[in-house]
Amino acid sequence: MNIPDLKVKIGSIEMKNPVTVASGTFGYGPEYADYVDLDRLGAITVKGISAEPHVGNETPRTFETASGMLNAIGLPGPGANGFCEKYLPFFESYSVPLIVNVWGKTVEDYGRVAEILDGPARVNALEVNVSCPNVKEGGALYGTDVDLFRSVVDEVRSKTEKPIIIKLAPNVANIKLFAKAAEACGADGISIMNSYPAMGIDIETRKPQLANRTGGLSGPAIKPIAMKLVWEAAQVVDIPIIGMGGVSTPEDALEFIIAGASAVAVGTANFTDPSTAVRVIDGIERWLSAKNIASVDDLVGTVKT
Amino acid sequence: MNIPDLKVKIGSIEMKNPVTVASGTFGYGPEYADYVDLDRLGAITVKGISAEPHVGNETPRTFETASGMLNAIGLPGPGANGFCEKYLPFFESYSVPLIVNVWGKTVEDYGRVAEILDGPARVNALEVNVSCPNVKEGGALYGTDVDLFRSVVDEVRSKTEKPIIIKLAPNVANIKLFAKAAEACGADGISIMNSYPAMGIDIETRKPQLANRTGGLSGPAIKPIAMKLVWEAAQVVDIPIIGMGGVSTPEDALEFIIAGASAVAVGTANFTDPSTAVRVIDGIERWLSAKNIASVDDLVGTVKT
Amino acid sequence: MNQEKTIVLEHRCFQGNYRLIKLAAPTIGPLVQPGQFVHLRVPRLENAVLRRPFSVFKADDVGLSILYATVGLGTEALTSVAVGEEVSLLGPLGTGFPGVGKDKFPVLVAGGYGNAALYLQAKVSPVKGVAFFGGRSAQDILCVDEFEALGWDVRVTTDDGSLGAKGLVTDALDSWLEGEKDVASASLELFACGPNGMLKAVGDRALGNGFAAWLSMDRNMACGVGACLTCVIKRKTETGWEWARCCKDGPVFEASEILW
Amino acid sequence: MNQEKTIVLEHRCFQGNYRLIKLAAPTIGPLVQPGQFVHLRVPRLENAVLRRPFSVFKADDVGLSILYATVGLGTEALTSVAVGEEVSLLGPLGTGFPGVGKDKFPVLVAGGYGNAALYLQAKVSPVKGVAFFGGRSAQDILCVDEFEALGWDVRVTTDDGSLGAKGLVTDALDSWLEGEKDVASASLELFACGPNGMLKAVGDRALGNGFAAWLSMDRNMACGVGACLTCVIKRKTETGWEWARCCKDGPVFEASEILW
Ligand SMILES: Cc1cc2nc3c(=O)[nH]c(=O)nc-3n(C[C@H](O)[C@H](O)[C@H](O)COP(=O)(O)OP(=O)(O)OC[C@H]3O[C@@H](n4cnc5c(N)ncnc54)[C@H](O)[C@@H]3O)c2cc1C
Ligand SMILES: Cc1cc2nc3c(=O)[nH]c(=O)nc-3n(C[C@H](O)[C@H](O)[C@H](O)COP(=O)(O)OP(=O)(O)OC[C@H]3O[C@@H](n4cnc5c(N)ncnc54)[C@H](O)[C@@H]3O)c2cc1C
Ligand SMILES: Cc1cc2nc3c(=O)[nH]c(=O)nc-3n(C[C@H](O)[C@H](O)[C@H](O)COP(=O)(O)O)c2cc1C
Ligand SMILES: Cc1cc2nc3c(=O)[nH]c(=O)nc-3n(C[C@H](O)[C@H](O)[C@H](O)COP(=O)(O)O)c2cc1C
Ligand code: FES
Ligand code: FES
Repeated sequence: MNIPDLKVKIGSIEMKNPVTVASGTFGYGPEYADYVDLDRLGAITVKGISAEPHVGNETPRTFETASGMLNAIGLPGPGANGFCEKYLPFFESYSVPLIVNVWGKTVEDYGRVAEILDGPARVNALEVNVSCPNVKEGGALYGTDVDLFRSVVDEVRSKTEKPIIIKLAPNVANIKLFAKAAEACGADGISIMNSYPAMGIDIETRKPQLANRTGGLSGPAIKPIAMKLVWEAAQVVDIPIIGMGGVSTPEDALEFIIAGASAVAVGTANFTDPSTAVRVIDGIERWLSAKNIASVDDLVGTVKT
Repeated sequence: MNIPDLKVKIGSIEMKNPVTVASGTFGYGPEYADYVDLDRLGAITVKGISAEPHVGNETPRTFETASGMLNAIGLPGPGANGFCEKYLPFFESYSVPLIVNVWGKTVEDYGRVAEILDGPARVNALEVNVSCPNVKEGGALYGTDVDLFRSVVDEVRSKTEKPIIIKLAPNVANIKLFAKAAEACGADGISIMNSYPAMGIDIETRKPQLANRTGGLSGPAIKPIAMKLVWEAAQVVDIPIIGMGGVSTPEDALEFIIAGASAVAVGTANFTDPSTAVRVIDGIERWLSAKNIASVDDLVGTVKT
Repeated sequence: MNQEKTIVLEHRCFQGNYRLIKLAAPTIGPLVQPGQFVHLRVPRLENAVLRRPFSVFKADDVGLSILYATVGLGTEALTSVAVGEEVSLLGPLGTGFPGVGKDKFPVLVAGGYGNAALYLQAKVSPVKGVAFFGGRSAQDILCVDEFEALGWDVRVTTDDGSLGAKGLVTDALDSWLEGEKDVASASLELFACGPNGMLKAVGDRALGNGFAAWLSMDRNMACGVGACLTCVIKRKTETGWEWARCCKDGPVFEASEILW
Repeated sequence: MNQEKTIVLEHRCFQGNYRLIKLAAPTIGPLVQPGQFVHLRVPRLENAVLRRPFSVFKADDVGLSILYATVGLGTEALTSVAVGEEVSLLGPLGTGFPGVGKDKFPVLVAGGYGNAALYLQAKVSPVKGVAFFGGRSAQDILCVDEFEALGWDVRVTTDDGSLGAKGLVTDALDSWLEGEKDVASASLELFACGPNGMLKAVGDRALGNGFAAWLSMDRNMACGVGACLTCVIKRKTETGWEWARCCKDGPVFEASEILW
């Protein structure tokens, strides 16, 4: 039995295995530290951070659905400087790569948060969440309008030397367009997918289940959607893809890798079972070993179509 | 306890209750007749029919996923004339309105199938499936390109006097655009949603789970996505909407109606339990009655946002 | 065809990875013809939208029983169903085996749970012929006693030789056919159920020797009633082929009909 | 905080719609502080991605027990869990009740399963004071005997008068407060758990009378450990308010902290 090589690279980040956690499902780092040896993870991706502190949505903020959940947390957070002060010291005692998820309401916002986070050495990469409405342009989404999308990626690219990973919005007719645009604008990687715009209504009160009315669907329910998007994007870009959407078993992770992802993120499944990410890592290693596959890289994108 | 009025109108069709079945999940009519009293349904919607007979995809054609399934049946069928010969006589002994789902590979195809089905009186309405690749324009989808979309709706409208219901594709950034276009082109109703483009891969063989590689995700998993699309479309059109995507209980149906649908279709849940549609009808009636709501119409679009 | 809420009367390990579940099904039970199946909703498996198809092993006026192997999500969840619980069935479904032809000598060929699909056919057959049972190892060979009790001459083969002859079930069939050369092939009639590879091999023997072979095919199913066109199989026509539905037009097809 | 695979030791109807489940939890049990909760994964509920939070009713070195009402998908599925089955817990979670202050006279106010959240607090309290239990009807009033056995003076109110006085629990509290006017309010300390409306009403009494009220708040939760920001509550700050996490900073908050 060989010991497979689990290492993957996203830009300049070396992940010792292909498993990170999905932004917003793992807090800012310390929250799960009692349950998970953080240094076992390939990387930690923290909750979305903007340049300024942000208050987020009213409650209820989440709602459970069939094999999934809706969330409309609304990106509350301490802002980029607040994050660095409050949470970076915590990470000094860990060696795990730190990916900070960032967002903004304007193109300049995206630039500012990238600029602030370009400073601290402990921040290893930025993941850029483009599923936000653009307040200046009347709410069009950065993630579904390819021109706005490019302007965000360009801006972030110009403000940081660190690897940037663009997290694509799933609700587009043609994901390839956005994947290629991200690569062309100098992104080091792509994350697919964010939660899918969705809604639930309480029939007794006739009110939406979320204070924000609509939210994002995540969990096993969306895995087949994410799989197709990863597969399509992998056909048109050379930069690595982080696949996510319903990963809860090693088999789910392997499926994303075979579809074309270089790494995966565990999101909603952290809530079901905080040890999911570690279980996924161990399972990938065992499976590769049993199949005598030398490395994760050898599996990436090997789907036979 | 009042006896609520369950009747709804879609164009000139009078449905005696707001529940139909989703195209492709209920065959051509006879298949479920042993399990369901067809005349209990508000309408029957049959499998997609094109102008000419069509062979469909290789197998495997379906695959089960978390709270859902993938399908890529590939629209096999006897063609419009074949359908009329083989199946219309069966419907003579039933009074239930018959909605025929139609599709084509070219704009002219759509016109031809509409023209053929404009003839027989027993065909009460056409539901136009626009989630098909346009072979002439290199595979762009009629359902995700608003210009192609308009050309299909215009063509079908010009070829039939019967009510036409346009079945929107879900994988678009802005469903309102398509809903409004359908209404502007003279559609009598809108169906939301078709199954969502998705994929599964067998990690052992590394082959897609479907012979067609990708397919459509349906079932309870997608209900929250469908709910948001119905809610959004209902804000911009006055024509009735048939909501579908994961309906398996009366509560699901009521949720769609509150979101803005005038009727619903039961799809994947027919496979789980062939009596679902009848259970949904009975449940809607009981619920309206218990709440003293006089009619389904009084509930449509009453979500409090 | 009916939809019936049945009650679990008995549920136990049968052998190896196989379990037997017996259901009170007074509506469906009496209607079952050999080779038909039921479409079962696994209780409490809330994340599964599809039923699971199983051949009817035995049936009578009280109900029916199923012999199943645990292979995945649904069959594993099924193992936790307790006596007294309710299980929804659709059935009996599909077109099963025809009666054994007049003056024909019946031969059964089964792999794994294929025995379950053949038991009723073996029972009603007016002539009891030879039955070839194959499997990976001893624990995949089911119900030998029961077929013998019906009067069948059972020949067992296993891949690992742990029971009966070592080899493939078709090897045993071949040498038997060789020995029976004097018997006119035309007087034989085969009934088979098992993995696709085995069915194809059996079909090839039939075509090569000019006798009929009725094959019970296994295809993934969604609706089970002919509505969804999931389970289709290529059936030869005069001009080429057409799709036939395994759940409705089958699961039993005559070997010469099938375009492999 | 731990994640532990526990084993069901006991599971039975407790009263009315309430059930008691006792779990062998040697790691979590000994750590539980009054007012803390556990986050439970309902076995076999495969279509649910979220755990369910429950207050710890009783706890010791062997394990802990939970008293729960069946109200939806998860709690209904929980009822089918059998003795001997495995149940995954995260816990003990959250910031529970503080110890009863020196020289304070403790008053408990509970609605429905609120009694479960208060039992451990009642037990460790050095002074046994008055406990007000409210509910819709007799069967919603839990564990009166057990609190009395600990030495508490239990006063019951029900909406329908089927047990104790008819009316709201806060009515009973009000008239008691009225009678105790001579007792300096400042010497009282309230501990409450129940529906939000009740908690707010109790909090108002505390603010109005100048004593502290520790309220165990109920919010929908996803992670249960402070990571997802689902369960937030508005907590007053000098300049306005901030979000506090019910699962981590709570579930117990002092009434004057909360911005309703
Ligand atoms: C007509 C017919 C008769 C059958 N009779 C028996 C029998 O008597 N005993 C027995 O043990 N099995 C029988 N099978 C196979 C049985 O249906 C599958 O083993 C079972 O559906 C597997 O379900 P699962 O959830 O455990 O597996 P999973 O692989 O988790 O199932 C996922 C999906 O694939 C489908 N599927 C998986 N394997 C098969 C298969 N081999 N055939 C059809 N669908 C499959 C399931 O129905 C489900 O939709 C029969 C199949 C057919 C078509
Ligand atoms: C700190 C805390 C302690 C609790 N202690 C107890 C207890 O001791 N006994 C008891 O019976 N109940 C208790 N509850 C409430 C209990 O968590 C809910 O009744 C339970 O989650 C309902 O789950 P369900 O699947 O049956 O309901 P559903 O309504 O089907 O649940 C759907 C979703 O909503 C959530 N949810 C629904 N109702 C509540 C609620 N009232 N509070 C929080 N989340 C909810 C569920 O967790 C789930 O995510 C407590 C809640 C909290 C927050
Ligand atoms: C509660 C919650 C909060 C989330 N917050 C963020 C966020 O701040 N930024 C972001 O880019 N994605 C966020 N997401 C999306 C996830 O990172 C992930 O893309 C999505 O949930 C799909 O993965 P999953 O199915 O494994 O959860 C959030 C998801 C959830 C469930
Ligand atoms: C097996 C299968 C076949 C389908 N065939 C068609 C079709 O022919 N035409 C069409 O417009 N939609 C077709 N659909 C989509 C359904 O009509 C429906 O829009 C979708 O499944 C969502 O509803 P559900 O979640 O209730 O199944 C098919 C769906 C399934 C599962
Ligand atoms: S399974 Fe639906 S047609 Fe056979
Ligand atoms: S439930 Fe996740 S922060 Fe409280």
